[in-house]
Amino acid sequence: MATDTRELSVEPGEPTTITGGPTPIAGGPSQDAGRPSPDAASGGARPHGGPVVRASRLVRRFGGRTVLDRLELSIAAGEFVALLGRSGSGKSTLLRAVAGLDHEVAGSGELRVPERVSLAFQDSRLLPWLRLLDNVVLGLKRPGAAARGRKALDEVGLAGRERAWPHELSGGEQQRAALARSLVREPELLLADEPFGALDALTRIRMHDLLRELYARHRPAVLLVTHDVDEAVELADRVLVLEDGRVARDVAVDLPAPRTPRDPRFQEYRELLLAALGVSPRPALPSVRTAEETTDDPAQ
Amino acid sequence: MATDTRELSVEPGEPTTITGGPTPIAGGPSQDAGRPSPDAASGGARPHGGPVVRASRLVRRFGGRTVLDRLELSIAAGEFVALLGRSGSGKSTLLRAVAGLDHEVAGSGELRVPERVSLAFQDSRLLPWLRLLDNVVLGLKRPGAAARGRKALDEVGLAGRERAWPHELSGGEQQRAALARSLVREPELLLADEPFGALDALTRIRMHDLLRELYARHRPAVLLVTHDVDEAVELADRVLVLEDGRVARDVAVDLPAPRTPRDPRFQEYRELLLAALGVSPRPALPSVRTAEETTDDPAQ
Amino acid sequence: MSQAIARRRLGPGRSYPYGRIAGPLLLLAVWSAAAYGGLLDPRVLSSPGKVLSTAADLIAQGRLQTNLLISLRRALLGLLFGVGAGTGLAVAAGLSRLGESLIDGTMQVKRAIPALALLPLLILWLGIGEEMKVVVIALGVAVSVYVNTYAALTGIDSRYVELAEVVGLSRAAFLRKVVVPGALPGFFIGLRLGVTASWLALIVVEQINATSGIGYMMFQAQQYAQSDVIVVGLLVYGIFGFASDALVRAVERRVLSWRRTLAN
Amino acid sequence: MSQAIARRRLGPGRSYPYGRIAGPLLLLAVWSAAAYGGLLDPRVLSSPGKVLSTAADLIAQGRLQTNLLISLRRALLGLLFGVGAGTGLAVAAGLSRLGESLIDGTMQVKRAIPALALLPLLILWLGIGEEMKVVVIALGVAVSVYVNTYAALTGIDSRYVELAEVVGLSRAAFLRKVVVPGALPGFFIGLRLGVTASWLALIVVEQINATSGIGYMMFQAQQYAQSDVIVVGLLVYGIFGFASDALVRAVERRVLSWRRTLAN
Amino acid sequence: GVGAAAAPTGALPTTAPPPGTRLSIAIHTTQIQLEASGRIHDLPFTVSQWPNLTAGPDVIQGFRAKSVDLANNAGIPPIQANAIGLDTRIVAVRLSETPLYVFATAPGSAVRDAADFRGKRIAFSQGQAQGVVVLRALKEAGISTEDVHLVPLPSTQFLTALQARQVDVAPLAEPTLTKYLTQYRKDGARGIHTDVVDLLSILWAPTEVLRDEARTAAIRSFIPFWAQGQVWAYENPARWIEAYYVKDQGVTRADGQRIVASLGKPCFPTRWDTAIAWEQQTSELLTAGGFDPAVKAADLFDRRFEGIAAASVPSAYRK
Ligand SMILES: Nc1ncnc2c1ncn2[C@@H]1O[C@H](COP(=O)(O)OP(=O)(O)OP(=O)(O)O)[C@@H](O)[C@H]1O
Ligand SMILES: Nc1ncnc2c1ncn2[C@@H]1O[C@H](COP(=O)(O)OP(=O)(O)OP(=O)(O)O)[C@@H](O)[C@H]1O
Ligand SMILES: [Mg+2]
Ligand SMILES: [Mg+2]
Repeated sequence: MATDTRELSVEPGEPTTITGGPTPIAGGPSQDAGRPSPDAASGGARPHGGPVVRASRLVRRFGGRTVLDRLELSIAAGEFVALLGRSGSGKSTLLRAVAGLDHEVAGSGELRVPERVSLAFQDSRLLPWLRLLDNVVLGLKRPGAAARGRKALDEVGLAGRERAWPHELSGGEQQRAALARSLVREPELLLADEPFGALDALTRIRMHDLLRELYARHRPAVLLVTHDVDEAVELADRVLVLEDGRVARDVAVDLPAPRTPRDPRFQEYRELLLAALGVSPRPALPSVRTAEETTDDPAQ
Repeated sequence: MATDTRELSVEPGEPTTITGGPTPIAGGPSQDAGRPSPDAASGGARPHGGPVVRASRLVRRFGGRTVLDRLELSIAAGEFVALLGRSGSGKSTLLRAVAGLDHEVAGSGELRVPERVSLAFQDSRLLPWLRLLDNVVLGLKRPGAAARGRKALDEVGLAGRERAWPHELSGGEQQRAALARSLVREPELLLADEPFGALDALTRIRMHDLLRELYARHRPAVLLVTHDVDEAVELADRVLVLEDGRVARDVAVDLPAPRTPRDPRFQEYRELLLAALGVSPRPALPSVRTAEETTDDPAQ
Repeated sequence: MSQAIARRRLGPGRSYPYGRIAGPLLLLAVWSAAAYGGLLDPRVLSSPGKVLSTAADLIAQGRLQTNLLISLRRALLGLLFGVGAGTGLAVAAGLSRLGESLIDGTMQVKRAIPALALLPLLILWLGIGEEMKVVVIALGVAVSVYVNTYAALTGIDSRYVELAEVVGLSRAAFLRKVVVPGALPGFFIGLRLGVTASWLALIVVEQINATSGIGYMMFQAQQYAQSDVIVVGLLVYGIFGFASDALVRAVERRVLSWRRTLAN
Repeated sequence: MSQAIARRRLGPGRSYPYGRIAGPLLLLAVWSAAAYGGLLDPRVLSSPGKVLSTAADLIAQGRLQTNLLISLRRALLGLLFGVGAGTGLAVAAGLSRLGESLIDGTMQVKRAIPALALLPLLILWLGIGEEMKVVVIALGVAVSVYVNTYAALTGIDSRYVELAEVVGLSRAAFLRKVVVPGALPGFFIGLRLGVTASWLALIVVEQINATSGIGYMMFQAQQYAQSDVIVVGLLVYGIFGFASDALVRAVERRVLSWRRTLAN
Repeated sequence: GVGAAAAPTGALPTTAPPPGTRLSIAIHTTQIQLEASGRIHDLPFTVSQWPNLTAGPDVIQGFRAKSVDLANNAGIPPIQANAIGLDTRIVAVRLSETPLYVFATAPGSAVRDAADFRGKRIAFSQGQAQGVVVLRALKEAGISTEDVHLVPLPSTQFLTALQARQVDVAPLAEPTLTKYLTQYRKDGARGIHTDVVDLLSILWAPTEVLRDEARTAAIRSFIPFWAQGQVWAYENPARWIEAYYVKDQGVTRADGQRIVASLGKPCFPTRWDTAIAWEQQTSELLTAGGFDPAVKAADLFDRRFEGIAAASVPSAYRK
């Protein structure tokens, strides 16, 4: 597998394996970074190789604010990682850095990413002057691109809209088009920034299935940003929680397929992650007061 | 209360009260359109007057496709209505029509809306050339606008970012800024198009609380588009499901405050609505196959 | 049967069919009224009737057509080279910092230099034949196209550039799929200015060693105090200006049909 | 200690400090090399030394400064009125269909008409004094500003217009908050073209009843084929063009700091 | 100025130019005259092109660009060329003794004769023949340039400036003069005739061309065609007006007749002394006005060509 190794710094530092948050969670699911976990979707063994993404000591500042603060990240080949975090915690910033789009990000150590990276942006970012199909196949060179684009559009439920302009699509349709664009190029590393945020429940389920299917077929490494904890637990091998510019939680999800929220262990993961996000899922939904009193310490 | 009455058509037709979907749901919560329901947030009685929004036979076509098909809608003063529907079902189209932005929408009968309408767009739509605070107070005339804008920014968790440019905000921050812009003008009718879609769980809860608080204070009529059924059941007096260009389901949510998902009746509403959206919530999460086999008939 | 409902519009609303012609027609009407109402001294500006009859004479003699055709050829050639050069330079300057530093400042200097002052140099290098004429026209066109295209190009939203990087576009594909369509709105403004510039340059170049052309015709008319012919020339310029602009706009509307703007 | 990491960039990357001056400097270098290397016939184009000494003479005689100051005043006045008129017309045409139909076509016709041909009419109406000069300059400026501003204005994303309608902006606030800032990028292009246009118009207007001004100086030099003086004039124009453009750009960069584009 | 040292020397070739000799001649009228009289094919050399350049500065540019070998202008351009160091020589001279320019007055102006010019606004295009005419008229009327307002204008704007009453007096030639007077006589415009003439019409070439034997021979052989062409035009005014003014220039027949009438009879001097003196005077006028450095007029002429034009025409056109 072709990889780009980019030297980040004059200060040499060897890549380190990331460890979890400061305090291990007592009684929760095992924290298990980097270790291969069984395939959630197909149940088959995953061909986890060496890390396909390896970043160490990533730092990104905007003005005075440090958004990524010596962040460590490593994703194995074929691993499905979900990334959670508060709004504004730096998830998109991290994705842009990993995709190599951030020309100002700095760090020490190295950043290794594969060559074929796909990024589904948080905003769908369709080129307004290209029709839908052209947007989806943008940059695809091989013959049959159009046919594959058509198929991808069909898969995301946009068959027949090939010639629509982006502005003629609803929010969710645009999001699905952007997803189709990411998937159609069969990346080695798929970065997806809340790709299902604007979708209704049914469409979301279909998109999950689509992603799972594609994942089963090509085994890309995936880094999926989501705000939906259920989604994270359902899809990912490993869930990271970003906080204060670092990976504050690194939770390996060890559940058999098919994963269902009715599984009590699913709920356990769910609660662990919600707690990590500052939400105490029970009792019920907290009011403003209680929400503010909730600290970020899951041990509370 | 000042209202705009707009004649839609040369073919006179008096506004009609909307009735629910074609088949009343047996055993489900009562379908109860237009009838005042007790206040979910404060438990106080709501000052429901005559309908503040009344639209009948709204029709909107794009090219050959009919997106709104003789749609009937009526919202009472101070009523909180949630709008569900598949991606592409026409929710945003309806909101734009109600807000009077769609200069091509046609219908017979009339469209009555109050004068002070706020619309939080699905895309956050901040003016890129205005700093955050200026975006929030855009169009506010009264003195003290800046102070109120600052307060609103504080409430949505963006205190200290007043002078940021929109492009310097994360997706969720932009969404919250747009929400602040909608709320700060204390509308009589608040239209909000997935205002919480890009927010993490905790921030979302805070925004729910904020909305509830504002709602309790000013009693606007609210039409909230969401993909989150829990959110709909938790916040709304009435939930509409848009399908095939019409209001296919009109479900009055009759639950006491504070509403909690642990309430079995909450779950009942939830399942009813998920079914209306084509998702059978149990058993577990359906695969593509089962999702496709699910019909839209909730009686199934 | 159905009617639009709308909030108070801030945009300009639906455009009138053939709306743009109203202004020029009004001007014509004012001119006619002033001329026939006796408000306009015919020695200062001839009446429309007089100008039309002069135009008819010129057409009958074949002068107008011949001159127009010859000028059109020069203008089109100049336009062609000018648009090509302007666009090429804009792309080169917009996409590389080296190009920018070599080209952009030079173009700013160039465009500040009056054609009249450059003429002697161009004559020295290119002589007084057709090449010189076409080059002078092309230079004027290139500047208009360059400035607008370069600005549009450098003004392309950086998010689209990111997208292009992420989907791994080659430089050529980046040009084709992102830069060119993204800069088209600006290019069209440049083109519209360029078309007029090509036509205006005729007045200058057709004073030099020309025996035909609309610019020559106007120049001669000035020499011989044929004010009617001058006004005919102005009319031709006006009509051409309006028509060519309408043409470019029509193309623009088709090509930029993806835009959702205040105007449509 | 830290270093940028990046995917292959498609954008032009970081700009060179003072990058734009490179092109003009290179031109100067080539000119010097050619002149002193004997490749350039001094009768065709004087050497930089000769031109500089001519410039020094002109400055010693006080001619250059006086002429420049007088021209600058005219150009600035014309620029002021032209920018005002161009912007006002663009707003009127962009925001109402009535304005559009009356103004836009007329402006297209106007801009196709050569200034030289309009001159007689303006002289009849305004005489040959300073008013006429300022008006001629202003007309040229107005056209540049109008075309770009109008295009930018009508090109404002309709989603922002919707937003303005939804938050209930008054027409004045709509102008102030949406239209003006949204059209500013286009306005700045127009302004940059307008600044140059004001300077170029001097060549035309300072032929009429002027005994001073840089345009007069150039015209005189041309009448007498004084190529040294012409080249000095060209240098002045070039320097002015570059400097004024750099100035407008600097203002533009500050005012448009919210933009995230290919260029920055 | 350029000294006589640089002047081409040696006897003028008397033989026909060698085959293949080419000249670029910027004399549109001669081209039409030769075409109309059918003599165009008798030229013993090839005319590579007939550039249509008339204005002095344009011709000077053409010379410098080596696009033009021979041109026909009034007396001023050679002085201007000399002032900027472009070495040229006059090779033939025609005298026009009828005044070409008449001083038209603005409508309602009180000016009745040249003596009234004092204190008035006079249109003045300094680099052009019209400019010298003004200077000469003032000189003859004994008025200093200080005592009038010389309004700098290109001659193309004279008419407009009169109409707009922005000047009191401007020198106009035909057909503009008649047009103006016809239209504005009733408003009190009038023409003031003086005996100031624009005496010289000269044939001139860059010295560099005259250093070339073949082209010098060609120029020599061309001079008679030039002179005879004008004689032909004078003798066949109807054909001339038709061919040139009507067909080529797009002027009405009436205008053409007026122009031709104002031009008078061509006259080619056998001796150039008057011409040189005139040129010297012109130069001094320009210098006195502060417009041009002084030149030694004799250096502007290549006297080897003296009398060639005169010898080629009937004695009625000789002086
Ligand atoms: N260009 C910028 N200039 C200044 N601050 C920025 C810029 N881009 C991002 N930020 C700030 O960096 C922080 C992280 O942004 P980022 O977009 O990575 O958040 P996020 O985790 O993706 O949030 P969300 O879930 O809301 O999308 C935010 O607080 C944001 O305001
Ligand atoms: N300008 C347009 N031209 C053509 N079709 C359009 C246009 N705008 C919307 N549509 C279509 O109308 C349908 C309804 O769009 P709308 O935006 O109302 O959907 P929505 O319910 O808001 O969906 P989502 O949940 O994805 O935002 C979609 O299928 C969309 O493609
Ligand atoms: Mg984000
Ligand atoms: Mg929508």
